[in-house]
Amino acid sequence: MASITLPWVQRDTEKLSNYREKAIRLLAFIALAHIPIILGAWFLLDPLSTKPADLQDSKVLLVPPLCLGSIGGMLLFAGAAFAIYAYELIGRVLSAPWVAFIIFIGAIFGIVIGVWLHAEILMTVQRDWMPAKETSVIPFVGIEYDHTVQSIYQNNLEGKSVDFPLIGAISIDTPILAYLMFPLQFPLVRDLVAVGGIIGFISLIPGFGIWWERKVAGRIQSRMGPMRAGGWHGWAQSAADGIKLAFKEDYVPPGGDGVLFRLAPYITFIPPICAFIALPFATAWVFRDLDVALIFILAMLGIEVMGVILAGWASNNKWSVYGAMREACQMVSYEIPMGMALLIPVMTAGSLSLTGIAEAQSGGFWTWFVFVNPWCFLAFFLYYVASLASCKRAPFDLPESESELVAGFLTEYSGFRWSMFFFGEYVAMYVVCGLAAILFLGGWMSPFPASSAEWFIAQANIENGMLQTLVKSLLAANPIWFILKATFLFFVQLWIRWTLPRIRIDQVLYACVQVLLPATMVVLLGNTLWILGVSENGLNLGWLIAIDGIINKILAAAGVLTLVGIVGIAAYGYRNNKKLVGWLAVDQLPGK
Amino acid sequence: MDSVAAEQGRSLKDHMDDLAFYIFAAISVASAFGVVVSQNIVRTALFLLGTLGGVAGLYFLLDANLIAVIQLIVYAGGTLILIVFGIMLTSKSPWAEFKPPKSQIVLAAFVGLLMFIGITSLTLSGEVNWAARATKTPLATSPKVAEAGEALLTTYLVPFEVDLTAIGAAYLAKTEK
Amino acid sequence: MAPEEIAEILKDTFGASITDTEFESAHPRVVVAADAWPEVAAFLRDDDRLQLNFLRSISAVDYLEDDKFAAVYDLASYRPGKTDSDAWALTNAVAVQVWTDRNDPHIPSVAHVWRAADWHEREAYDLMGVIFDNHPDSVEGLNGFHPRRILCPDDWEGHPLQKDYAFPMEYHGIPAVTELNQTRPIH
Amino acid sequence: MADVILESQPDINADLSSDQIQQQDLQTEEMLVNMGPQHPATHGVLRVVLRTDGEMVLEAVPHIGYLHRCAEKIGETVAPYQYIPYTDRMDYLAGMNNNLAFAQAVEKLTGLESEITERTKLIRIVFAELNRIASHLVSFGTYGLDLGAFTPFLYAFREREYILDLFESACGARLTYSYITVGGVTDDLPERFVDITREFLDYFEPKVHEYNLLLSHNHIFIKRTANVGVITAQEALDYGLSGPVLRGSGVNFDLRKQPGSGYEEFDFNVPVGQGEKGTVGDCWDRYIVRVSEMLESVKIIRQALDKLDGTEGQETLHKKGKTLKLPADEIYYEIENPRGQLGFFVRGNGSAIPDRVKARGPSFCNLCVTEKVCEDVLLGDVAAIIGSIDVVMGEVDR
Repeated sequence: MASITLPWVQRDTEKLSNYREKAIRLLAFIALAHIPIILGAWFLLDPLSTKPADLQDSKVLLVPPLCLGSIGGMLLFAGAAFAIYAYELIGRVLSAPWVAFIIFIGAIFGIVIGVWLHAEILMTVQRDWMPAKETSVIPFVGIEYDHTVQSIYQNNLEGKSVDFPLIGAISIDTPILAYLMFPLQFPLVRDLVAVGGIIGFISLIPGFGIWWERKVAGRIQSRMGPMRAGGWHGWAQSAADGIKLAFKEDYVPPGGDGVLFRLAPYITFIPPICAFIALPFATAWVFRDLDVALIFILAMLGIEVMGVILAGWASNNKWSVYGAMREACQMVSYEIPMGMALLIPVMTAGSLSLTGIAEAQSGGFWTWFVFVNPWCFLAFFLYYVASLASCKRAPFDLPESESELVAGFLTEYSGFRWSMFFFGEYVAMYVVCGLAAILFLGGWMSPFPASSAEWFIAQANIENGMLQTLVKSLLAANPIWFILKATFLFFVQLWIRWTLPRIRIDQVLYACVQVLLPATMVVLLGNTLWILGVSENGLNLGWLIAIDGIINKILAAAGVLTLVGIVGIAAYGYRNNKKLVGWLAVDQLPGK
Repeated sequence: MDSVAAEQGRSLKDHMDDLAFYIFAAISVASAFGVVVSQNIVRTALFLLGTLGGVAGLYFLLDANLIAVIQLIVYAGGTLILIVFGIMLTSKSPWAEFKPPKSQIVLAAFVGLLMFIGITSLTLSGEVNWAARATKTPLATSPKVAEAGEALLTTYLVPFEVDLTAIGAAYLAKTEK
Repeated sequence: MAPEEIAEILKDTFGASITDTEFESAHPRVVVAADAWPEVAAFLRDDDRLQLNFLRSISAVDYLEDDKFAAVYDLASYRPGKTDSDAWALTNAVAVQVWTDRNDPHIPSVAHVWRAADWHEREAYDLMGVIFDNHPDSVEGLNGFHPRRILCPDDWEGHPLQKDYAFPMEYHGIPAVTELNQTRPIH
Repeated sequence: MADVILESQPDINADLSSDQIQQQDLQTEEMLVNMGPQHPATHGVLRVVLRTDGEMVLEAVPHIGYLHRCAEKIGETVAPYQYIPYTDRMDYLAGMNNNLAFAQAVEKLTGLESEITERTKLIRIVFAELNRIASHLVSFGTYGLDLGAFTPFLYAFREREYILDLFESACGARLTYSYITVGGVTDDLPERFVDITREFLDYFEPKVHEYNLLLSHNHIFIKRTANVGVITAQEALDYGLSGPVLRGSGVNFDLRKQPGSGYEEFDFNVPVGQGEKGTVGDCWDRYIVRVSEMLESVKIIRQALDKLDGTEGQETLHKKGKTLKLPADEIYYEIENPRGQLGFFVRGNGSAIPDRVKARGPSFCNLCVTEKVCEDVLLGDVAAIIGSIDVVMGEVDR
């Protein structure tokens, strides 16, 4: 980590170093202060005693915060002190080629597997071993809780063990399991865990999205994109940008309306995150399975418009007023075609809830709604174009068009407020792509039919429950499939942005009012008639069903072809890069 | 991760519900007051967003999800943007003041007072058996709402049409001039 | 058509106002009197033998020693080829010079003949001080109307390209001299 | 609603610095917007004051002079061979062409032209055409940027890097070369220059077709540029436009094709706007004329390189330029610069230092048409029109 010292800035190193000394000493002191608490708690509460009589209510309530919490606190502060003490070492480790990637991917899979394991144990404990269900009330708060785990020991179930396919059998004797399981019974705690998971995933999106966009832009423009920040392929570029933006000057234009100027980023930033409440990652993986999830997400994207308009309006700058005006025309006019294009999969699936729609596409990739009938195929593209416009991307990025309006409504924004706008924009992009993935590409359904999972299990006759769920998730349904599809559509948005020029505001409105809206209505009508003709209790026209089958096969084949085509061209391009770009160009590229 | 442990903690859920109710009610009333009092037109638009959002929150509390979402889309998403769009077309500076003459203010205050007296007398007089209504009768299970939703979908499209034509008209009218 | 023939045509149509011709130099030109210049310009453009439809440039030259300004108009006629694919030809390239007195330099503007003259005349006024009368984009100055300045700021005094131009010491508080004891900025 | 006072139009030419304009601006329906010196769509420091009503631009008045260095005054104080570096800074994207124009003007004035050897003429033509390709690459890239397509800019600059490397190998500089001076060129070609240039040309030619696929025939690009900013042939001549802007309007006029331009023995054709995608003389025509001109320049350079092989060992040094005496005469000489006809009016008075030097910048003349073209267009089109006229402010302000 080269430390850049600017010659004219007198860095009095010793003043700096003793700040570091002071910080390390303070953190170490706080870490050590935890030790008496830990010793006292462990000695008094003696959490590991195996005598079931010891597991009273008070103990089960007090052990998690006092015993476990204090250990956690000590480790946290000790870790902070170590991090400040050996930051060069950490820097070198982090910038080693593969470490960053492992941490990044490991974190995602770690969270997913941790949450899944926790839920599995809780279910096996509650389903198999919980005989009687007594409940008592927490004194002053008046909240009821059941003695799920505690009852295990009163009914002396020691010796039982939970067998995991990879880790092997974990015996349940250790009461520590009680302390892990106990808080999970409260719906509030479960919600907090879910919120933690969602916020974690959401903050990953812009971090990863911005870095990926710059890499994709680089590759399209025959350059490398970020290569320096954080070692391997500049993985920490977004983190670096975030830190930089946080320390920028907090500038509010004098003439404008300060209150609205500061409020606008929140109105653009919060609705897309709220949209994640209703966006299901898998059948059980959804925060609130609203029956109106689809329209709820549309509503949230509608409110985002208000934030952008206020931003443009409050920055007292003619260019941002233009940006705000364009924003008002564009996003509102595109909500209607987008809303109607979403109705088509709803109609084909016959249910409004997103999980229901995804379930209807579980019979292998040819049952995905994109390939089901020609009208849904068109609806997918209509929806995708409308979604591009509604989150201000690619050919429709007029509100913040750099070359005409300086930066549209973002002209006066800088620093952290500016990054909040971008945070909101990337999250909105992912919500829109997630919606498209669920409605048209079968969400968390794998390309293989659901029945293939049972067939495979029968063939390989796997008994162990965990392994079965593993196979089922691979062959039938898994949140990772949803993330893959949504990320692919996210990539297509990036791809479009760096190839197409921007269209004019009157062309945007012409495209919407005179092209997209009538087309969506026609497709809506077509789809209703098509379903009417095809479905049994409907007209049940034989010839139409036959045609439907053929078209389904053709579209499915087209889908496979495009996927193979994209991957093939990318591989071909990657392999003989020299011939395509021209042998003069290659050796000019930096890095590598 | 959801809905595995059966819900027993009655008091916690109720605590949260009451708290949420008071918050949403407070937001709506405060923003409504803001709409009336504020001079700066754009701020009135923002307060309007606050009112509509608060009311939508109340609908959510009553488990009337569909109506809440429609409220959000049609009012907060559509009509409000139309109002702000109108504001932007007419005046250019962020300090566009909205100064109604004195006589209008007096008239408005009088009508407001009249309404206020009417409603409070009704609530306090006791004919309406609020207690009976207070128990939250769970609305019919969600699917029915979904069907109602679908049926409504075809009707609520009409405000969308109005919404669109209004915007289209606004834009075309502007270019004609 | 050679410049001499053009001079002949001009002489027998305008007679006295073509005061002088200069052909031995590398830049053959015809001298025209200032007051008759707009008619001559219109004639040069509209006459079908000449058709000088392209004004290439207007250069204002400062003759300090004989106390005169000269505005040199370089004109040319772009004629289309026989068929569309043929190249256009540049014929009748000729220069016209108009003298004017140095302390009261007035030349009638020809912006109505060639639209290109508009900016060239503004630049000639801005840098050299030659005032072009009834210029389309003129401004009320100290002594009557003059074309608006194009390169220098609107409130700039003096015309930089004049030989006897005195460099200003500062402009709106911005010192023209950075070295301390300099009386006159060295350029 | 508060009534909006509809006064007369804001006076667009009023001195905008005073705050009086601020009041006037607020009351009226229309807005005065400063597409000011600092704006991504104006290439360099050009300020265009737009009188707009909503999205429609009713009137656009360009204000120039922000890059005015009074190069012509300096011309009266230094000898011609010392003035060459100043000509570099006028159109800083086509330094070689500027040097060539001034050098040839002075050579014609002093009669030094007869002593220029065949090899010098060929070297000058090769470098002028290479610089034309580089300048058109910049205009192609920035035009894509103006319309929101970021990628062509990178490809254009990647190709331009090789041309700049060639220039650097010949004269050591990448932007302001001062390589072509009065009396010849500063020094001879490096040894493998001809082969490397041929390699570059073979590499570059297919790339132009790639650009056409990427941008020129892109449907959105056509929608943004066809039928936008139309200039008829008559208006172009009347406004004194030249170069690709003139040829875009259907006037097949190129100085290199006129007799005495030194390009007689090369055969190349002159691309002219035919209104392929819209009417003749729209932004797309001007753009496609520039892109196809690059291919023509490649042809010229190839023929020049073949001729160059036969002229080994000829004298190219510029000794004579230093001790030159200018006759008491004047000359006006123009050559075909990538942006149009760059003309130099040089008047000597017998001594070594010229009496008057005037540069007729093509961008200066092409820019005066924006006022007429940018009436009743949309805001997005103003960027497209100014981009299609391809203005370099160094040349406009001199």
